[in-house]
Amino acid sequence: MSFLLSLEEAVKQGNRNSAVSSVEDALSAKLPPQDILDALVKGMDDVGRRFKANAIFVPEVLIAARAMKESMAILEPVLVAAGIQPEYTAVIGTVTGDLHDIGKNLVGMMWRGANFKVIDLGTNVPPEKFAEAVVTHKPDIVGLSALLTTTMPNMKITVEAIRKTSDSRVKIVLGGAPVTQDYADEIGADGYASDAASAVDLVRKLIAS
Amino acid sequence: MSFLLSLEEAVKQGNRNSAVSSVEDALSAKLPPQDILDALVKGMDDVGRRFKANAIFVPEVLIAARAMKESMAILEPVLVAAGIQPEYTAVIGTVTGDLHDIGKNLVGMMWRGANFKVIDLGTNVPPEKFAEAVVTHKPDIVGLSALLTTTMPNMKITVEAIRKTSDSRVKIVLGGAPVTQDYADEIGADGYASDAASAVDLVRKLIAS
Amino acid sequence: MKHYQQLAINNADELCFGRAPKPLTTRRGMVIGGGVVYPELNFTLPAMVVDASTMPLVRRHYQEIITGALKRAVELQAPGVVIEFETLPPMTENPDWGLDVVKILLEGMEEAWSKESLKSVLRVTPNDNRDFMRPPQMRGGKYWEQMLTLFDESAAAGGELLSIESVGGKEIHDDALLMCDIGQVIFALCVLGARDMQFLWTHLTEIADRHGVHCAGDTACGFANTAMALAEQRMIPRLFAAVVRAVSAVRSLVAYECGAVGPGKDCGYENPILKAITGYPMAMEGKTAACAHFSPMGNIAAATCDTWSNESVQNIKLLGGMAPTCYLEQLIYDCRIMNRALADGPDSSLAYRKLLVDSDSSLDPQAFILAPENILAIARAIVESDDYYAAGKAAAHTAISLLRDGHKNGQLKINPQEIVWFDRIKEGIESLPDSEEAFISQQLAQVDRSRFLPEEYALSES
Amino acid sequence: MKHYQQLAINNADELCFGRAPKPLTTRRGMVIGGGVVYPELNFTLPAMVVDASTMPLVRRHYQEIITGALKRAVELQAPGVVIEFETLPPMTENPDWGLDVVKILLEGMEEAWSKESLKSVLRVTPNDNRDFMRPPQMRGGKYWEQMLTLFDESAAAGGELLSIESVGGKEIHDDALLMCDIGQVIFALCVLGARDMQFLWTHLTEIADRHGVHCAGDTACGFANTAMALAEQRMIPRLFAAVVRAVSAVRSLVAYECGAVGPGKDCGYENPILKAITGYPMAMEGKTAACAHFSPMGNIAAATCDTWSNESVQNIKLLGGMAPTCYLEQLIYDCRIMNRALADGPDSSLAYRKLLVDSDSSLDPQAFILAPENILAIARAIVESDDYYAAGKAAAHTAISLLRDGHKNGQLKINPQEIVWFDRIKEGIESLPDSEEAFISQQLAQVDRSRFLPEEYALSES
Ligand SMILES: [Zn+2]
Ligand SMILES: [Zn+2]
Ligand SMILES: [Zn+2]
Repeated sequence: MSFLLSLEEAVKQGNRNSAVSSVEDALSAKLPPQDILDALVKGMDDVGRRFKANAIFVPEVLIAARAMKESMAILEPVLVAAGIQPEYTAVIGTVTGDLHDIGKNLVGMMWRGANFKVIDLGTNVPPEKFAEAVVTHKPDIVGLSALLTTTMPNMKITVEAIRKTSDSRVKIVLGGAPVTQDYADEIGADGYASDAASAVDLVRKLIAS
Repeated sequence: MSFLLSLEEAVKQGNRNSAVSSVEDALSAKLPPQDILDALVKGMDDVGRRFKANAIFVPEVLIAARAMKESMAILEPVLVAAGIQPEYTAVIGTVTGDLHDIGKNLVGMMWRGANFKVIDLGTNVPPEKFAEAVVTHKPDIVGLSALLTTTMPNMKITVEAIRKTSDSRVKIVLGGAPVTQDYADEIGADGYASDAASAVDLVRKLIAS
Repeated sequence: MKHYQQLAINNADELCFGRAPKPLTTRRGMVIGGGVVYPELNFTLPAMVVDASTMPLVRRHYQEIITGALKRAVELQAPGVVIEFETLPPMTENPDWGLDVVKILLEGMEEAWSKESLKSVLRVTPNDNRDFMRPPQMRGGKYWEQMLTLFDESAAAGGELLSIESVGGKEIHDDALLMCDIGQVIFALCVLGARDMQFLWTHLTEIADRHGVHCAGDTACGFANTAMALAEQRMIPRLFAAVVRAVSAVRSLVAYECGAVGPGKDCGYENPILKAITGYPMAMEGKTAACAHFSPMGNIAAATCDTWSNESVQNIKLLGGMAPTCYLEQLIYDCRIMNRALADGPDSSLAYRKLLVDSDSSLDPQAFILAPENILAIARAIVESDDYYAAGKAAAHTAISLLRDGHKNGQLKINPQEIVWFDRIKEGIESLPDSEEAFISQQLAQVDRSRFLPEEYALSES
Repeated sequence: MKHYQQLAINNADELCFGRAPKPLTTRRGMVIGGGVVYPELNFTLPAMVVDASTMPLVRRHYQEIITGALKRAVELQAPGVVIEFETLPPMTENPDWGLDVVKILLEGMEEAWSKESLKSVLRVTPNDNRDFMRPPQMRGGKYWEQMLTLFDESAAAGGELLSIESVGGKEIHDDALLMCDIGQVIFALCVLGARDMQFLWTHLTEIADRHGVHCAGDTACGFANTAMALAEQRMIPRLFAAVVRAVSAVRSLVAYECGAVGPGKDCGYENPILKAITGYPMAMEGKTAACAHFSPMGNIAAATCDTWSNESVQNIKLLGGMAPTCYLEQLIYDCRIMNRALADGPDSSLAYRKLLVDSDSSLDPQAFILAPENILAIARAIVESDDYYAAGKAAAHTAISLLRDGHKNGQLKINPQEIVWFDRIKEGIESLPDSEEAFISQQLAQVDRSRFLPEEYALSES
């Protein structure tokens, strides 16, 4: 098996030791860093697909994600040197007044698995902080989460704050129990995902459009 | 028993023959037309109160209303000659696209019982027709009814059409299954009644304010 | 046309949920009335206008409804699901729009079937727009044509169960209710309503036969459910609403005489009477239709159901999920209990039926007449009558007698202000003429003639 | 502090809805657990911001909710109603706002009592804001002070049942769930959670005693219900969620050890275990809480309930009426069936309980462990343990063993992709240290220490 195939396999299995050593082998063999990255992403893609098909659960995805993360720690300097950037940058957070964490974390996990650079602002994040992060990180995507009917209105304020920054390119997507596609349309967000598994496809579709 | 007391009693009992002859007696006795009217309204008020307290049902109210109506047929020319007007004029109708009748009819019944002049535009009434009626009849109140979630939005359009007429004094009130106080506030209506029995109080409160 | 002269179910113990003497098998193998109660999901749009410009959004809503609901049905391992699509007025007026939605629903159902083996069947219920004309034109004109087109195209597309809440006679019935005039109620239901049903359901049977689908049934929704709603708001006596319910069975029965085979439509609380007469399975709704209307028959309505429905709920988000999905979950759990009892055998089913019946029957007249023995008594009065008018009178008379006896012997509680209505209603019934002919002339002389066109009901002046 | 060493209910036939060995009598004479199941209504605001400027609108909503719901309860002749007010975060942060709403609700309840003789009782559930600080400050600071103020003032105003969904340990538990790490789950629930419960409920008991009201109970909502929600979305195995549920009973039990007397809070699906141990009545929720969350335990949750709740629904309009009123109607009908069965005697109650249990128990692990025999087995494992850690381990071990046996002998269906988790979970449990001391050191070395402050749980470094 080639280094790249075994790397892909190691990520699928969530075997971090094997993943790390495969990356090291591939780097020693002077394989192009983009190819090594592609193998990692391919492995995670497969994990994501099995997760979406309900064949595996979150812990299995997290284990694979950890293998990917440790591999990336070695690979990243090489990618940077080669001028290769993550596909997309995303900022994510739960809006002000709301402490709910898990939905946001799951989306972050899915995005990282798709090799997005994810900046997690945490929970109870005021609109200004989202706007600042947009200015600082120039993300392609901002993900907003809310679980309460009484904090959902803060999504509107946050969208307004983000739209006021100079970055008009950024796509804003929403998620959380009280949120609907109608609400996303109403407040001028770009998209809505009803579950973490569909959050990657949503973003890819939005950016392509 | 005085003519006026027996008139009041006849209305309470829904006895139209007795009501009519009491009005005739009172007129022959040259009692002031306002006093005769007050006796009628007092009788109907009592009926309305018993209805609100669930002591009697709609058919009993309708029978009393019929006694009042026949009495008014005799009294009205005298009132007109004396320059006495009905307390309020109301226009009522079900909005366009909606055929539901009963709720509107019950409100009309309650308002007539309170001696409002009621112009019933029927069901499936377009916004223009409401606006026209406001111009023509100069009502104090317009009542809009809708029973479907898909016709409720026509209340908004109707309110806008009415507000565009020169008559800024008119109070618009809403009723119907999908309607709420929040919705009334949102579209700039003046009030909302959750049932026919409270529609009289609502209007009196609105006009007083 | 069939005329029922005896009951399909004579023994109260055989009038139970989940089992009908003449079950209906769907294309995907659901056997309705064959020992399993199926959930029947109904839904509508949230507050929005339906027109050409909003149709993309309308489609998205129905797409979301069917996908979300069936996904949950799979999770909960439902044995099958009936989906009812009741159109909104513009969707019957523009049959293409209605058909669009029919196809979206059928696609969602096909996907759940092919991927997850979830059985389902679509009931299509075009909304009856004929009274958009005042007075209504019942036998021709654009509203009639559009409605038949939608029935025809829906059946061709795969809509397997055809239903409607037809409105013939409603133009008279609304006022009859507010006046509690039992004569006009019988005129609206058993003269106008029954004649319109004959005309309408003969046409629907033809359409169903042409496409190999089923006429399911009609409901007195605009009549007896309006009475129920008025009674819940204490506008009219509950006693009167109960009597209207009994009379309404005469009208709804006509669909089966013309060829319908069930399941009768959910909001027909008169359906148990029709099940006893025809032996066909029936949809019912009760507590889990509180999203659509309050009801005094929340449990007892389930006692004889073959599908169990939520009547209608907007596609809006509750905290748990979209409302149609939430309600499907509730229906599935209600059905699980009945299906468990059915699987345990007749003793268990009857014991559970008894709980359902006893929990409601003493608290409200409308519930009381749905106790199995009372259903049979009313059904019997109907089949033993010679014409619809006589049947209506007999149903009304039987109902008020059952209620009076029930009250006398302490089985039925009545609000004190209702007591006077025992006599009023009874006298109202007893003062009606003997023959249908005399009755029709009497009513034609009394009712507001500006409201309806006798010729639209094949009524000639006498 | 009491420590339960034996069960209040030893015989599965005595673990049934409507009857608890130690019923609770309210000021207006409702006897919870005394032979009648009461509906328990919950509600929340529609989408809106809560701040000083919107408080008039907030008040109007609660006013509308209580008036509309109790009016319907009178119509339906409910034997009594429990009203639960769960505050939203700003209402605990501004205790005056929370208290405003408490008073509005109490006034509505008083009016229904004085005018219509409708019995009701208020459960006040301040929301636990202590984790607005990260890491959470559990034993002091403004969030703690505000919360105690609201409890105190609500009790003084007439809030008779005090509850909370406390969050001690949740800062560790969320990640433990996503990793399906049973060790961290037990650490969060039985070490952090249990210690926080002791501290918190000692204070609440003091408040309740001062005002002559009752500590009702806590729930593992943020823990085991999060697990349930994740399992429903197929994020984590249902088997794991079932084991978390069993462990969560150890934490929720602490409230009763500190003086709570029930009814345990609705969303605690671990409550049947606590009823078996303590003998106190319990609130439960199931299918009729689909408005708030989906659940695989829609019917079986009712099998042992003493009040029956809808968990939460926004004050929005459904077609039938405002959603809280619709849900109260549904709850009342659910309760009517149980109360009918109770009135018919133990055979009837047990027959209905069997239907509720059998309709769900084979379809999901979380439902399976709620079968009365399984409840007793888990409860027994808990009371036979020496400390919370041992109890958590024993509960987990008993649960996974019951599930494995159930699956082996065909009583429990499991999705194929879950099968590997039998071994994973079992091995996870068996690899844990014997003593609590060893366990705590192990966990303190493993968990993300930036997330919590050991001193807030009176945990010293070892
Ligand atoms: Zn209907
Ligand atoms: Zn319906
Ligand atoms: Zn909860």
